Amino acid sequence: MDAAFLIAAGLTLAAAVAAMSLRNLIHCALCLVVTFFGVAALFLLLGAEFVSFAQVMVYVGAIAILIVFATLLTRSAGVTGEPLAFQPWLVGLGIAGLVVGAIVTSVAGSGLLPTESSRIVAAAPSTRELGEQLMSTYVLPLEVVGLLLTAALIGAAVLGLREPKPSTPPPKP
Amino acid sequence: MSPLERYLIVAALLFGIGLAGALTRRNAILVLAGIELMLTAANLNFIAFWRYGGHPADSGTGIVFVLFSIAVAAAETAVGLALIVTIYRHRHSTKLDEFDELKG
Amino acid sequence: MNSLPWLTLLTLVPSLGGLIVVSLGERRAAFAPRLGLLFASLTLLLAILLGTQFDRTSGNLQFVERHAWIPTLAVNYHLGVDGLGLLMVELTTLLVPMAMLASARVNRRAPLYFGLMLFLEAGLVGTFTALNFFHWFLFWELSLIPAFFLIKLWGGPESSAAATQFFIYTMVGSVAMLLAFLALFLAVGKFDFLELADLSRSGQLAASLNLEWGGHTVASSRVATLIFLGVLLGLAVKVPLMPFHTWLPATYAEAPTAVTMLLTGAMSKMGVYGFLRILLPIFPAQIRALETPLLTLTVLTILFSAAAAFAQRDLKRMLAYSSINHLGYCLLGVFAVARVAEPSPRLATEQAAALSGVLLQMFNHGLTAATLFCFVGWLERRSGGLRGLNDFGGVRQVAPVFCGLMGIALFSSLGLPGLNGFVGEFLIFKGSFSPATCSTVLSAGGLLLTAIFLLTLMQRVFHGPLNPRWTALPDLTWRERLVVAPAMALMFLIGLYPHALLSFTNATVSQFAKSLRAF
Amino acid sequence: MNWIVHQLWLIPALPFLAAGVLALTPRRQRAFAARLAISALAVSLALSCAAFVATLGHAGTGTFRERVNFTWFQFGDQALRLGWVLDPLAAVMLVMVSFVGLLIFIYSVGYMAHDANFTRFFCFLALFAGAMLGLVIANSLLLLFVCWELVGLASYLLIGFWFHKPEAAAAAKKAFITTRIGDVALFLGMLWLYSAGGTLLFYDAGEGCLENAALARIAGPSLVGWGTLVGISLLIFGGAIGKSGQLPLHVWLPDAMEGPTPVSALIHAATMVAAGVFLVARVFPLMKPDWPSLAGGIPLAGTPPPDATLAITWVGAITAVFAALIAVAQTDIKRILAYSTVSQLGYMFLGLGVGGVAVGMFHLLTHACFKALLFLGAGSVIHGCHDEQDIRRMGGLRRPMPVTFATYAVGMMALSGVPLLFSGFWSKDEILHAAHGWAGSRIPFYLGLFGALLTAFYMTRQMVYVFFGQRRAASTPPAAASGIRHPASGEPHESPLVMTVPLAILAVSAIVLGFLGTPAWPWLQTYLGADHGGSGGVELAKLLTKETLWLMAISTAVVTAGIGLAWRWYGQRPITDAGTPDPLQMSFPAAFRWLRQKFFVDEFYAATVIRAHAAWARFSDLLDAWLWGGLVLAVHFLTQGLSWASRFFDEYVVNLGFDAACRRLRRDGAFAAGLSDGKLQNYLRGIGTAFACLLVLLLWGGCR
Repeated sequence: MDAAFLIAAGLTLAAAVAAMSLRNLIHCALCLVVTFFGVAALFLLLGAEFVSFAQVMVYVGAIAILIVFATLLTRSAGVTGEPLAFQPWLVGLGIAGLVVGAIVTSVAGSGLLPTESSRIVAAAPSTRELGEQLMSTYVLPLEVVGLLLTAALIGAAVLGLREPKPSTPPPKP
Repeated sequence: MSPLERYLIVAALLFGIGLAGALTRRNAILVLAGIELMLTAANLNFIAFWRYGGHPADSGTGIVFVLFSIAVAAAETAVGLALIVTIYRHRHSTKLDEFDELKG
Repeated sequence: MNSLPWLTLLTLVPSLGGLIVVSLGERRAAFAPRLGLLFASLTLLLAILLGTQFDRTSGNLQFVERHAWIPTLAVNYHLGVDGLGLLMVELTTLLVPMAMLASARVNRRAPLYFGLMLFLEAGLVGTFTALNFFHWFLFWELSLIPAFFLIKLWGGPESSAAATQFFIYTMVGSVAMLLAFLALFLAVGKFDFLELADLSRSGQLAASLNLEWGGHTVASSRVATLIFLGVLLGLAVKVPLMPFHTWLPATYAEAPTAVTMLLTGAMSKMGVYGFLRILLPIFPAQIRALETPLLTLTVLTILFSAAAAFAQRDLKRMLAYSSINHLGYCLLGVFAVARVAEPSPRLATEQAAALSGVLLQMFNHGLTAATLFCFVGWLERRSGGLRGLNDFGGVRQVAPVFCGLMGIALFSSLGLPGLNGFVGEFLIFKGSFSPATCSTVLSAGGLLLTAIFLLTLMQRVFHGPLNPRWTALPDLTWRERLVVAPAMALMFLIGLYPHALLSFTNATVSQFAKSLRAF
Repeated sequence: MNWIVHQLWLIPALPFLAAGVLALTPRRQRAFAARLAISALAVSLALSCAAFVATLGHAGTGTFRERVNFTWFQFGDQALRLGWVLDPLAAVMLVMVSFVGLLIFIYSVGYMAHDANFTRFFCFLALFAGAMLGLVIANSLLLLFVCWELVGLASYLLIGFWFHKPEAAAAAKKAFITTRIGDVALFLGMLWLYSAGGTLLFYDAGEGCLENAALARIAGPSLVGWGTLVGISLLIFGGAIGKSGQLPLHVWLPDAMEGPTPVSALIHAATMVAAGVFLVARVFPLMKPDWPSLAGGIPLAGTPPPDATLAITWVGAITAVFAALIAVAQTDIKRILAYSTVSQLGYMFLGLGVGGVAVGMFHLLTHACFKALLFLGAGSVIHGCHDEQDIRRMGGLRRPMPVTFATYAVGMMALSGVPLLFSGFWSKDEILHAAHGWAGSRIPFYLGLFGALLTAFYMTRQMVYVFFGQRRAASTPPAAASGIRHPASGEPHESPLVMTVPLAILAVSAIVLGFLGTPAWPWLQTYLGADHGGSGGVELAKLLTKETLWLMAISTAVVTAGIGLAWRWYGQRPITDAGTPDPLQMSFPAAFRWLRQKFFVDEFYAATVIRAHAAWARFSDLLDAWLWGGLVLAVHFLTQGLSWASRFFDEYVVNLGFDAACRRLRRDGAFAAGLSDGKLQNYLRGIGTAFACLLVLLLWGGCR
């Protein structure tokens, strides 16, 4: 068990916990950024450089920033005295624990996983190869994803447009 | 413990943390963030299996999959956050437990 | 033969008249009686013309109109009259104007009243001229509907219940009859009375009535009997034959007088007409098979109704029972005719006598009973709604003309020779005596019972000391005398010179009797 | 053929026509009415006489019989024929009816002078006469029946002429209905005869039902056929019983006294009751068929089997005595005569039964005259006493009403059978003679004698009561007295000429008529075709045979005894007070009570027949109301019950089940909807839990 892995994993998990539990949303967003970096490091450790950088760019560069913007737009940044958690939050934790437990148990007890001896480390494909594959084998999924992204873009734009003033005041919840 | 299992367990923990956040936090944005964490955990699994899965023939599948996944996640986040902002505009709140318009 | 569609015209004129009169509306209600009378008289005129065109030497159906209508269902528009139909048409068309005149004072919804009367007339004439079951049944039911509303809307205090009873009773009978005819249709695919009679005569009808039921073959005779019973029920309710008569007294008593006149005068004849037109030609074997119970019922009808009439205290109910009694004689004749099977010249005479008697009795009873109800109606109008047997007394002192004329009608109903009632009854009894001696002898008791209650009526109402309540009872007006004058004249005419009527039916009767014996 | 045969129909037609015209005549045309009716009947009388004369010419050469038949109507291809016949029987009846009728008509002008419905009265009288004349000339049982019924109608109208009196209305009804019982029998007999013989014509060139061909056809060569014949005869006789007031249908006749007196006279003398006797006489060949001529082929020929005359004889004889007994105790002047009529009709039937047509008809003719005389006399008395009818309140009328007294005395003696001079003696003697010689039994003869005794007795009693002694009008009547409505007022007076002249004429004929049929000169018998073995001339020797003399002596003795007894009881000690009980009553109170109450026949009928009829009527009505009506009601309730059941099933089973299911569904749906509470994280929790459970399941379930 090498130190790099431990550090990366520890950092990732710790940051994730912090991101999910801190009171201030901005802090949460920052911790989320750290988590994403951690994950990117783990990708690097696993030899997937391209994905690692894609991770950093998309998650850290786009998603985290989006979250920060959203936080600011919805003015949820300030620390209020209201409870953080959805009541009863212990149930939520319990469920989450149950899921983790189940996964971990299954991972640990599974005999299907390849053992270390059968480990064959394939040479990581170069970016060029990756690009060729994307443009040949996976061209259709790529196009679909492109479409999806376009749709999401338009959808987000439409949603974000300021609506014409409603004739009636919005109903109070 | 094999390297694969290690990664898997980290991914599981990460998933669990994301899930816990999504389940417990009131703020919609953080719930979205929790979901992002869960997606990331899944991505980690993909890469781990790509690395240690024992299928040498398909050299790029795992990576491509993760790339797509990231794209989808991005789209999801974009739409989700747009929704949150719109809702906020109407209700002046991002507290999820205050929204139950869709209840039966 | 004339190319004019006489019979269609006969049904069309009153129907059209009815439509026109109904559409008058409340504002022009004053015209309704006159317009209604106009159309009724027009129909009567047509009927009289029909009578003059009628070939008395032929027993065949005349003025036949026959057009295919719904070929797949073997439904033809088939009209025609023989002596029987003609007699009934004349009776109906005669009675309707009389009833209209007798009901001159209709205060409520006069256009509807007179319109319904005309519709009723159309239905009756249609029934008496139709030769295909399909539209025969249509008319049969059509006549029911105006009668129902006439009773319900213009009748006495209990009229609603009476009308409903009348309707349901007759409807049940009609449904049974309809089912029976559908069964016949399914078996042989024919609706035409004449064709069915031909089939029956040749034995094909009986042969084709085989029924498979759950693997068992039901004997065709049993099926035929079942069908026969269905038709019988429909007709027996209308006539009525005991024990299907209970609707009649209530209905006759509650209906407005003019409607009662039509009910007893014309509608009750539909039943007997059906017996003659349908049952006798199509089901002679079945009648013969059930002869004893049928005759028993007939005798019971005659005796019980005559006795029950004596127990009545309401003049209308009394006359209603007397009506049942008189139509019982008709059925006696019908069943006696059916009993004669073998062709012997002596029995042929009996058959001809009974058939002639039945026809005559139908006409006579229509005339007499309608006139009697007319008189009771006038009495009721004068007394302000009273018509109990014991409400009057000594009326003859203040209203001698009324009592004299009604007395004539009563004696006609009683079967006094010289008036119309006797000839028919004599012929029926003469014709029934040989084939059905026992029933005839018992039925003759009905003649006595009839005399008893009719004379009791005269004694209580006309005679005795004058009830001080009625010292100012007006006698018949001239208008009223004119209304009954034709009926009175006919009573004497038929009583003294029955040939006037019988000459129309003789050829029909001969042919009918011959075809019956041809079995 | 004589012209009169063809014009015979005019005889009934004229009175009918008069009746028809009078029916339409306004009430105030009184003189016109009387004149029209009387002249019509007078012409009829003239025609009848012409007819009678026509028949006389052939008296020697066998029976004169001419007929005209015609078709009344056709039914099918058969013809129904009617006709009229002129023979001695008809001719003599025609003359009698129109003669007596005419006198009664004339008399009525006086009697009814003050009645408001004078016109109507003559209308009905004319109808009555016309119907009777038609009945007489009928050559068809059907035509006879038609006229027979019209006679009944006319009697109904006339008996109930004073319809405002409840008794009159009831009596009219009773008369009509009682005779109708007989009529139904006659009707059935007619039907039977028609179906058995094939014709209703009496005489039709050998084919009529009274001629041998038809009779042989009916009787056939068997006893069954003979039975048919007897059955038909008995049924026809049933009609005669009703019309002629024989036991047991005699009850209407005394009640018929409620009509005006001329009507009573007409009914009792000329028309109604005579119709029954005439009917039997007319169809006598049917009643007593000639056995040998029919029995040609019958193996059991020999003594003829009993025929209907047996019944006729017995009914007649019993009625004669029965009614005479009742007459003894009556107090109403007309009722005494009424019962006397019943009794005399019994004699006629006895005569018909034992002696044949001639014997019965002889008595019918003589009786018609003297009974009309008596009734008109009684009417005169009633008229003179101002509508008093109770003989106990008359008395001493000899002096104020001499003509009436004299004529009444003639009638009384004729009825009683005072020997030699009076017609009743000869005709009654004729009957007794025949009864004495009857093969069947001697009892009818003795009954006849007893009846003669009673007749003499009650007639004398009546005479004494009415004409002798002194007036008793002033005193109060006994409470039990019946039929008293108009207390006498004023002095009795003789009736006007228009009433007394007919009386005188009738009195003369009551004497003269008897000589037409004495044993010495049995002209009438010969004329009517009876075989007396005489030459037709006067043979005094016949009168002097031992048997005849003996019988005449007996009947003289009987009559003398009757008159003497009555005189001893009533004449010797004149009754001075209307309230005094009858001497007979004092002697035999129990028997007298029975006689006074007419043997309780009316009460017996009231308790049996009438009550039975009422019960039957009520039963029928109840049957209608309860059984048939109940059945209908049951069907009604059954239908309603079914509808209720079906409604119940629909509402509480089907609907309720469905509702329950729906409600459950809605509740569960609400629960399920409640589960999806719109809270995002709850969903997420669910998914998570489910995922975990799934995984646990997979692990445990061993997805190896």
